Amino acid sequence: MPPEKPERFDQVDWTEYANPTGWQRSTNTRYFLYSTVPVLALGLYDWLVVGPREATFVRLGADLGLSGPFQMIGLTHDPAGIDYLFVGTLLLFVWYLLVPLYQNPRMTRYYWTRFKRNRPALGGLGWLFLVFAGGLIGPFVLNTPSQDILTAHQPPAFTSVDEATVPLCVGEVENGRCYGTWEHPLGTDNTGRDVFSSIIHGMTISMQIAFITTSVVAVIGVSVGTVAAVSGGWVDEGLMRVVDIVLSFPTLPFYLLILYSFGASLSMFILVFALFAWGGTARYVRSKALSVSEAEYINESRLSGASTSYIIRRHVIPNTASSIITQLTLLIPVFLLAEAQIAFLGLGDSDVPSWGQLIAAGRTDLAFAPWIVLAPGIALFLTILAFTFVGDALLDALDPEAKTEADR
Amino acid sequence: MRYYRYIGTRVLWAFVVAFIIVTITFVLLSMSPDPSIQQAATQAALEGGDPQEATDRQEKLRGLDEPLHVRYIDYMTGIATLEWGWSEYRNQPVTKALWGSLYYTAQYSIPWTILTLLFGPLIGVYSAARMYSWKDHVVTGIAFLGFSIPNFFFAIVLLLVFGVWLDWVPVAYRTDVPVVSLENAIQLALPVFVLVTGSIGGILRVARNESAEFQNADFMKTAKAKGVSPLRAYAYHVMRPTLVPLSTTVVGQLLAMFLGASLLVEVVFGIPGLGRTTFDALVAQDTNLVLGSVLLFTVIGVIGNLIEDIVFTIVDPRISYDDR
Amino acid sequence: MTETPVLSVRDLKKHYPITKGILSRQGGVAKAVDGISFDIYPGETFGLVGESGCGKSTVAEAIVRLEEPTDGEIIVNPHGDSPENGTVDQKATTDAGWAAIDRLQSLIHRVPGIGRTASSADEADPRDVTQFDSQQLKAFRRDVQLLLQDSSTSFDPRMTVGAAISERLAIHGMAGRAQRRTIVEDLLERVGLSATDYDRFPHEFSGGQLQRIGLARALVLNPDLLIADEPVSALDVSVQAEILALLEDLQEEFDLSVLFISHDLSVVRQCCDRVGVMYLGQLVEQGKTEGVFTHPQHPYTEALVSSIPTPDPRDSLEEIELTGDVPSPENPPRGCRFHTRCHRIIQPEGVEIPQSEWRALRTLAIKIEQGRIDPDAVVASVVSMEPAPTAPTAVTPSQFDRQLRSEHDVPAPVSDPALEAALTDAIDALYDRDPERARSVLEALFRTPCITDDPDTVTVDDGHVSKCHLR
Amino acid sequence: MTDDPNAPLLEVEDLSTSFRTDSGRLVAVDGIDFTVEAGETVCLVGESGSGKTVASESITRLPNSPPARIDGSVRFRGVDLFECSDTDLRQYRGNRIAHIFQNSQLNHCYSVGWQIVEAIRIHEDVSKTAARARGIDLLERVGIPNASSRFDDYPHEFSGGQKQRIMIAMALAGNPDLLIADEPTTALDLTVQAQLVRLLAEIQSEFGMGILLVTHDLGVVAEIADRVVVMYAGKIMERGDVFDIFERPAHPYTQALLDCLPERANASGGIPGSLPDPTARPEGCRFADRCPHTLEACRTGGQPPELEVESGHHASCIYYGQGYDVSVVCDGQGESDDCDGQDESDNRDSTDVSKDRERVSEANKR
Repeated sequence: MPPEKPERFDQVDWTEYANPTGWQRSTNTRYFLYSTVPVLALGLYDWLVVGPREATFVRLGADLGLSGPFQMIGLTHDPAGIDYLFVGTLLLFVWYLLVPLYQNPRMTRYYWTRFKRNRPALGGLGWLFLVFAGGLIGPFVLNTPSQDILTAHQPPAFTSVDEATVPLCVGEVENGRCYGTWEHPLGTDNTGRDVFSSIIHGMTISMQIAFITTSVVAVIGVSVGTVAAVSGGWVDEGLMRVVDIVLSFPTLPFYLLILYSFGASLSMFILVFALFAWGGTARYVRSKALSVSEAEYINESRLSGASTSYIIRRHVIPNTASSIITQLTLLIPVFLLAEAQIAFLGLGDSDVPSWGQLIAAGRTDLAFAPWIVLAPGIALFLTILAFTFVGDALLDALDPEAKTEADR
Repeated sequence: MRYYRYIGTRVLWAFVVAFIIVTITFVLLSMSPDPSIQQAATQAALEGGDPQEATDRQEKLRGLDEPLHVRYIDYMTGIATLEWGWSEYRNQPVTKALWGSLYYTAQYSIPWTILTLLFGPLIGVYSAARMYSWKDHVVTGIAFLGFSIPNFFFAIVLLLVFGVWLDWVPVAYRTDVPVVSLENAIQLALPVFVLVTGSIGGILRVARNESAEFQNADFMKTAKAKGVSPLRAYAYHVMRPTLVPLSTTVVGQLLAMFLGASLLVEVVFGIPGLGRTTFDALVAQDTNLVLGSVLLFTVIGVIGNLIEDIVFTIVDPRISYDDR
Repeated sequence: MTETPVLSVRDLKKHYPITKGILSRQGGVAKAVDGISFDIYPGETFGLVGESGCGKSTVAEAIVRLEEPTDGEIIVNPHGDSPENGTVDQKATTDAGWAAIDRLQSLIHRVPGIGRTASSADEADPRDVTQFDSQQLKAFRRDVQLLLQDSSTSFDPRMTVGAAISERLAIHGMAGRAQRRTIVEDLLERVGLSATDYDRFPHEFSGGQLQRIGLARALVLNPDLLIADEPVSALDVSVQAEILALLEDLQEEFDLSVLFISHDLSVVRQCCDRVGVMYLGQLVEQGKTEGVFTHPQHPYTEALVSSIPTPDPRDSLEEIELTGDVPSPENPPRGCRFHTRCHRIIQPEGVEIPQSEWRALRTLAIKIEQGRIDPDAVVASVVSMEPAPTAPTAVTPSQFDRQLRSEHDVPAPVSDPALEAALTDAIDALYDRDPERARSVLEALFRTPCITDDPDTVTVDDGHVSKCHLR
Repeated sequence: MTDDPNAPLLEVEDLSTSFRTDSGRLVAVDGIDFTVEAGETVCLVGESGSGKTVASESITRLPNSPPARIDGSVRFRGVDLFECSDTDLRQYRGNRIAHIFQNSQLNHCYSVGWQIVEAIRIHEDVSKTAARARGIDLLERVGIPNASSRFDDYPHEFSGGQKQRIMIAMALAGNPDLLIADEPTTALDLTVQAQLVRLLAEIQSEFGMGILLVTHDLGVVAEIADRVVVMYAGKIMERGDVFDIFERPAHPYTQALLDCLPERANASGGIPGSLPDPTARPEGCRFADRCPHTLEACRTGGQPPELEVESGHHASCIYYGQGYDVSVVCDGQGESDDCDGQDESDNRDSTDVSKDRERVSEANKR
């Protein structure tokens, strides 16, 4: 370093600057890595130390000598593998989406004003925020709904059913009709589980599916797509042929085959669907990356001496990101729907209280207790609708081509 | 000439894809425990026999004692020669069972596909022409609703309303009515409606977005300056280029719908088609039939993608056959 | 000129392989740039002109090795012989830059060159860009900068312009964020913008402003040579003038050499000291701007210069019309590359017919030789001309002959009886669907140096060279 | 909608076109008048953002409405096109008034033959074969080699210059009385440009049509124009015949524009400043902010009326009105007969805007 820094470009003596070879990881990547360490550590601890029937946090509390405080704040949970994955993808989401948005307030504001114009999407975003918050906080606040055959088929608040359909009416009974109560705002199902808290727990499942599958699809799709676009030649050809196969894969029937052979579980569902859903994303990312890498600013950057990996990270991926995000947003409903379908067929993981599971459970009682089907059905419908609306608005708000259209 | 060679390559490639997917199913099956063997073992144990012996017998019966590559070759030749085994659950050859169910699936799939392909692009282009008017909002709103409402849920609700409460349609599907008859049309109305609402939204949306781009394209100005009427301009100059991007998504969307939603819809409406057969086979643990239907879905998927490729080459004159 | 050139391009070639079919068989090469040589001296502006597709942009890309040159040498001499008006610290800078390259050159044999054989590296000039390894290339790319035509696409839409400029400094190792910002803000002001523009995004600027920013970005590493590829083509004439004036000022201030690539001859004439004219990957003429424009030596230059529209309504355009299309660089014509369109093409010995007739005849002959005439299409157009429906088989040879000649403006008969006989013969052969015979008949007849021999580059006067048989 | 063959070919009066945008109303064309006669070439000159393209397209109401709003009147052989129904207007488009655009805007999905046949068959009830034969004729006329075999090729198989020729062929399909060519040669090579300009001139002498050429390329203007209309920021700055404009430019904007040309002796370094914001145009003369001769009076009121400089040569600049020293804006324009309209304008007894307007439109009709 020179003692006094030149302040004009023609005074710079370039020999004094060491020729940097490697590029430092960006700050966000560093923070992301730091923040995954505790999650990984806890996961390892869970895997190696905690017994199969022990709740992780109870054991952790005991090991750390903090059982008291842990109990006090209600930290007695036993996260499963999928929960660790979920937290990991959430961190990905925070460090690579939320923080960059915060760091670029001008751009964020610009996109936000464009996004805001789409009212339904704004509503959709609100609903998604509710689902997200509910899914994240709900399980810590509400207990897993317990079965009680006596309180089965309770009607939702403000409605009533014939007393005969209810084994034991929790609320008031007037004129032979059982009225709903706030104890079960959305009523109960045929085993007496509270529909409202089932839906809240279903939110967790939905969010897990949404975040994990999308992250896996994003990681595989973006890597394959950019590698194919950047390498070209036979690498490109080969990868695109793989994509062809992935795209031709009949995922749902194939999942049924797997399920038939290995049994059902939510992780298996996420795995199979994520592994066979990235084809479209990869193809899309490739075409976007190709068109971006034809842009002159890529050449400009290369000419200034930037390495290929630098260009990919700083120019190609940021410029394809908006299209990728849009595409992924529109992919999420597909996963949610698939899970619900499988659960509805009774082929899902019966331990997982998903919305599809609830719809399936209520189907036989549809004629006299429609809320069991309607409540989760509408929740599912709204969520898918919200994702679709948001995706559509993002398409308009983030697409640079649409931008020129609007500015014209 | 180059065109036919291109098509030839694509057909060949479709076979390769099918081959690879079938191989994957084989790997999967050979990795997993066969339910029928376990069943035999349990049966033997319950009946006081030797479970091990029963397992071996069952394995021999199914040819599982052979070395892996022999089994693989047998498997592949069996599939290639359409000898897909015997369905224990249906008590008939798998191919025959599938063929029989395909008959029912086709009855609602064909009208559904035709309706979707006909109305999706039309409404999409119409909606783009009236962009941001209330008509457009209504159309896109309905498209979004149809697209977002889970099909099986929608089917249940519709069946409840029209079947149970209003009693306009039969609740149980009847296989004894003639294909071309009012009864059949009535009982297929709901499934077709559910599927069309589900699939038309996506196609409509692509058609709307793409044609919105084309209706402001430069060549539309040329067409207008030539004195082309708006109707003709939309029918020829907007519709045609819209078909290019549309052709790349339509097949995918219909296939996804076919593989997923039709299964659900068949289960809900009780149509003894492919989806229902697959489901029943799964429940009845009929390996051959499950495998057979997965294979059939694979074949349909591969053919669908092939059609997509070919349609794309037909609609886009700019495609270079050397590039792909 | 006795100075050392900043850049010497020697016999530069860039051939693109053309692949065909799914197995990517190589089906020939497109000779985008086929052996061109020129020098650029310190402080001068060298113009490279030509029609689109002549390979002029490929030259730029090959020089900075955005495209790997197929053959040839590109010798750089970053410090050149700095003229006296160079500032002291600038001289220090460039000297130091050169020292860095010297140091790096000692590494050249340790780091194997990319895509280059070691044997050729042994004899090669150490300053040859085509032999540089990645380290040298990076240093070289500091000294040579490219300014592109369309600034609206040459900026990352998601980066502020300040970040886009200071990115260059960071890539070359300047880590201090504040220092980078100071330098860039100073530079923005010097190209006529304000320091506060640092935080604005490209879409907030007009085309002319963006071209200024592009200039700032190209200058930020203090290069010796600026390659400007159509820098003002996308701009309005008033903005064009502004940018050119700015470029001139900056060139003087920082002693820049400029390689100015453009298809706009009036701009080139205005701002270049010397100019090279490209046609189909070759330099057909080169010399001082005034010399080339006032006394063009090559027929192609002549045609180009005559096509410049003059903003004087009394001076009506009497340009030389170039017939035919630019041939494909994949299969350039034998002999002189321009002979397929040349209006001064030399007639064969013993033939003397009007030049326009000769030209039309040649154009038709070339098409027949290249098999580009489809007899069936000619028959079809005869049929479509007939008032009554006619069967294609009913078309007579004379109808065929007439149609073919009228489509190509060839008179009937041609003034020279020998040529007329040969042409009739060839057309008859075509009518009989015997293109081989047609070709051989014509080939035997047209023997002129333009078609058979590649012309040498001839010096006309001081530094003015032309590649034509006529000189 | 019967034409009056004695009426002027095209009369544009007080044409305004504005667009609804997010940042307010964008007035692209702000009340302009001009005429085009049969057989003459009028050039509408201006830089990007001057509104010249929008003005040319508004003649046949091409901009979509909304967002565009087009006011004023356009009379074609005496018929007011803006009073026509859409159906009637379509009888004019392509048939009587043809357009050519920049970058040959052909539909990539159809063969060029299909598009030419469409253009023919929209206005004429002819068989497909007949239309095809005529299409091939037209392609040959505009210089497409092997027209018959290339008739069924797609636009992407042609070069830029050839596509523009095809556009011209398509424009000729209806044998139009007026050809509106919007930057037909921009973005093409000089040699191709020259060929196209020549082709346009040839066609004009052959078909005797009026041409309205919209361009920013003054070289092309000098080549082909009979009369020139200079636009800046939606307003007309100056009009006159081509010699007036190039030899005795009256308006400071025209002078500055010509000085930007590298070929001119006193070439300048561009025009300082930038176009006024199209959504909020300033008071007074549009060019006041960039004009070297701006007075206080230039910044008040609207755009000055078009004042006569000499017969048939008008400039929208207050210096040509009474009480201003016209030599200020005429200095240094080289030729001695500069501003010879000076006396005339000084002698005028009226600064009445409406009279001036009348005079302008009279001059135009002539």
